[in-house]
Amino acid sequence: MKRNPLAEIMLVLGGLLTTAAYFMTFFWAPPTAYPDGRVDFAQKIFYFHVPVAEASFLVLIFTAYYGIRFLMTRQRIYDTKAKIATEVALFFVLLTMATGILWTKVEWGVWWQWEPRLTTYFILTLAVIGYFVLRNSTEDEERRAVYASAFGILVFINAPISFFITRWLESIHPIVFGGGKGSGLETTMLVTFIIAQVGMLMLGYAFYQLRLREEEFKERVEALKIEIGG
Amino acid sequence: MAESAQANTAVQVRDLTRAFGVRKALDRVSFDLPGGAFLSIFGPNGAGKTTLVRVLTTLLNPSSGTASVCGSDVVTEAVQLRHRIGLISHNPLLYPDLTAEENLLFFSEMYGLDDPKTRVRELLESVELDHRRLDVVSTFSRGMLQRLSIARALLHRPDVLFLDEPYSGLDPHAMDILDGLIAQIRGDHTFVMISHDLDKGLELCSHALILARGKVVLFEKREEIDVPEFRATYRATVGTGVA
Amino acid sequence: MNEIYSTVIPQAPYIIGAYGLIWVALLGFVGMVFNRLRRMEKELAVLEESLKRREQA
Amino acid sequence: MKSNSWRQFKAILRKDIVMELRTKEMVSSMGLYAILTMVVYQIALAEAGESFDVRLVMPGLIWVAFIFMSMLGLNRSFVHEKDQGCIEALLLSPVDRPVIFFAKATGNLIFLLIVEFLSLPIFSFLFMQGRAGYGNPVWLLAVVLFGASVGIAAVGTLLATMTVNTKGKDVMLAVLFVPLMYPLLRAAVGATFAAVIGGPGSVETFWAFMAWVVGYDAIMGLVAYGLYEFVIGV
Repeated sequence: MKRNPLAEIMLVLGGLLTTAAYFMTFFWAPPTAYPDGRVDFAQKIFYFHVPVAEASFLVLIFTAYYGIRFLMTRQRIYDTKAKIATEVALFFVLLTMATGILWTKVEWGVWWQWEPRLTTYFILTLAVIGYFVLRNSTEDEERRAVYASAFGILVFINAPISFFITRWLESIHPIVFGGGKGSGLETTMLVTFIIAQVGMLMLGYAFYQLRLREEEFKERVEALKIEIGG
Repeated sequence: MAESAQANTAVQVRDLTRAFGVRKALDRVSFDLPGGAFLSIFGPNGAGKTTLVRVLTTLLNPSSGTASVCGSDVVTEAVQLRHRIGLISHNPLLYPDLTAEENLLFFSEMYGLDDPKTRVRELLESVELDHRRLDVVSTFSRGMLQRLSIARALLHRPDVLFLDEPYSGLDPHAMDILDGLIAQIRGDHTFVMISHDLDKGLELCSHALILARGKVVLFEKREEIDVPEFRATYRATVGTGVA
Repeated sequence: MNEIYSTVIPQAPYIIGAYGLIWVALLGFVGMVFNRLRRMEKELAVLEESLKRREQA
Repeated sequence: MKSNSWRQFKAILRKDIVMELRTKEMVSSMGLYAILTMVVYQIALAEAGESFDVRLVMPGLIWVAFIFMSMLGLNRSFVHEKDQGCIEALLLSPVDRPVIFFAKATGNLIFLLIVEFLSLPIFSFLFMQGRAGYGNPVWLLAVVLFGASVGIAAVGTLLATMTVNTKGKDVMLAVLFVPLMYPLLRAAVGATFAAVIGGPGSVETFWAFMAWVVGYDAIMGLVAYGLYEFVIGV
């Protein structure tokens, strides 16, 4: 079994960076304020919520990419990779949802608001869950792989359409909480954010590699079982 | 058509492998079947019989190796190949809500036949279903369905006929009819049959193939087969179980 | 000062909740995968051993 | 070769229509379902009172009915292909896989439109009598119905081909279908709303929403067409 030390390095590095970002968030990055001068403490969620959200979108690219690769080559490894990518995406998507809901509660006073990002994200969450429900209810291995690949590609294409239509809808029905944010970030804030983002991507990569190793193990066990006695 | 079926090789299989991940449904299968032959494929459940037939009928692509039927490659010349093969399965593969005639006409259109009406009438007569041609297929008995499905398989005058356990679920009478029909068309077709029934398979075949765990255990001409020994080999494969 | 920071105390539980959640989830994921990897390694060892014994036999 | 594909397309479509005329399976179950939904809507709106303007929720209500109804029909459309293994016979014949996609999708589209155009007047008859009428010409509604149904049929045909081979077909189709349908439904409801309520600028809004519908149809239809060959082959 080829050991991939990069996964461990990334795991440690990602852990360090996100921890660093965690401290920087509270002790280094300056607090932002509401227009009336009160401190906007909830803004701190931003440093982790956004990196997780962006990581989830990035990982979904791999779902679609490996889905296409699988359909072209019919090599099971690509389906496995697509599946793992979607798993990691689901993990990030759920975290994004959870942190997003907490932020919404603080800033808008409600747990949920049918706002473009939230709406799109909700649909995306359902679609990603649907991906796994589809996998579980298809028995034949190859069929499962083909269906999952096709659905993964559809989800990947559908997500931006959902996003843009909700955005576009908002622009014709303006909502009270229009972004209203200060343009651009201060350098310290930006640095904190970037560190958190890079760390999160490294963690995402490490998760992906670790899961992949597990799947490779599983395949070897399966192969051995066949060899030993069918 | 008949001449080309008699020509040298009807089915050529070279190192055919069909794998998904570590599981190999077919493992380097190779054999040549001359035109006009009748091949019976035996093997336990999960030995790869169905996969083999599905690859040869272009429904599945091989992972590696090549296969050709009537000189057409299963991957690159799939469309030509499909014109020259027919399939008779234990499933009738007919639309139950269409009449016998509508079913055959539909498949004639799919094959782009020139004069579908005459061809369909002619076939219905030959399987003795002419009088029921306006009846919906769901009213047919098992034997009638099987006859109609033979007519369907012969519509486009294929050279090679694939039979996927055609005898399963047939009553003795329907079996006799099927025997008769096969005997009738035997001369100008090549047959590839999946069979669970050793006696039936050996009775019909000119060549026999035993598959186990995706591999060819034995491929022999009927004349060269020593039946008791063959039986023993077959029995041994059943124990090996599923690949 | 009090005025300015009046938002911090009521908002804090949510912020802490969010960060706590992320950390627990990340750790949970890593722990789970490592745990399964270890179990898989054991299973693999058992199989390889029995294969070796078979070959010797 | 091309004319052959056209012949095959017509044959599959004709077969589906003949079978539907004979069994009336899809249209009758979908139609019945639509009518039952309206009964449920009556219950849902029972306490809303006479002053409540049904037009505000009507676009949403009809699309809720249509989306669930279409899932019912899409499921049916593949069950009989699968039942006796007919799809295998179809795949054995020298037919290009996209032809099957187009023929099945067209058939589904036709059945959907029939039920939609039958149930919409019934909906108006039951809920809109004696109320303010439509704000815009009714043919705009026909445009949305057609536009959105194209997308439903295209994506639905692909998904139904998959889910017919899964455990729990019907539920599975809903799980996959609704998230993918979101943008289309949202635009369809918006367009329907603009058509029903009317008022200044509503026609522009209507066409803006229709642009979304058409865009979705084009993109997702193309992807569904591209993926179909893979999905039907296994």
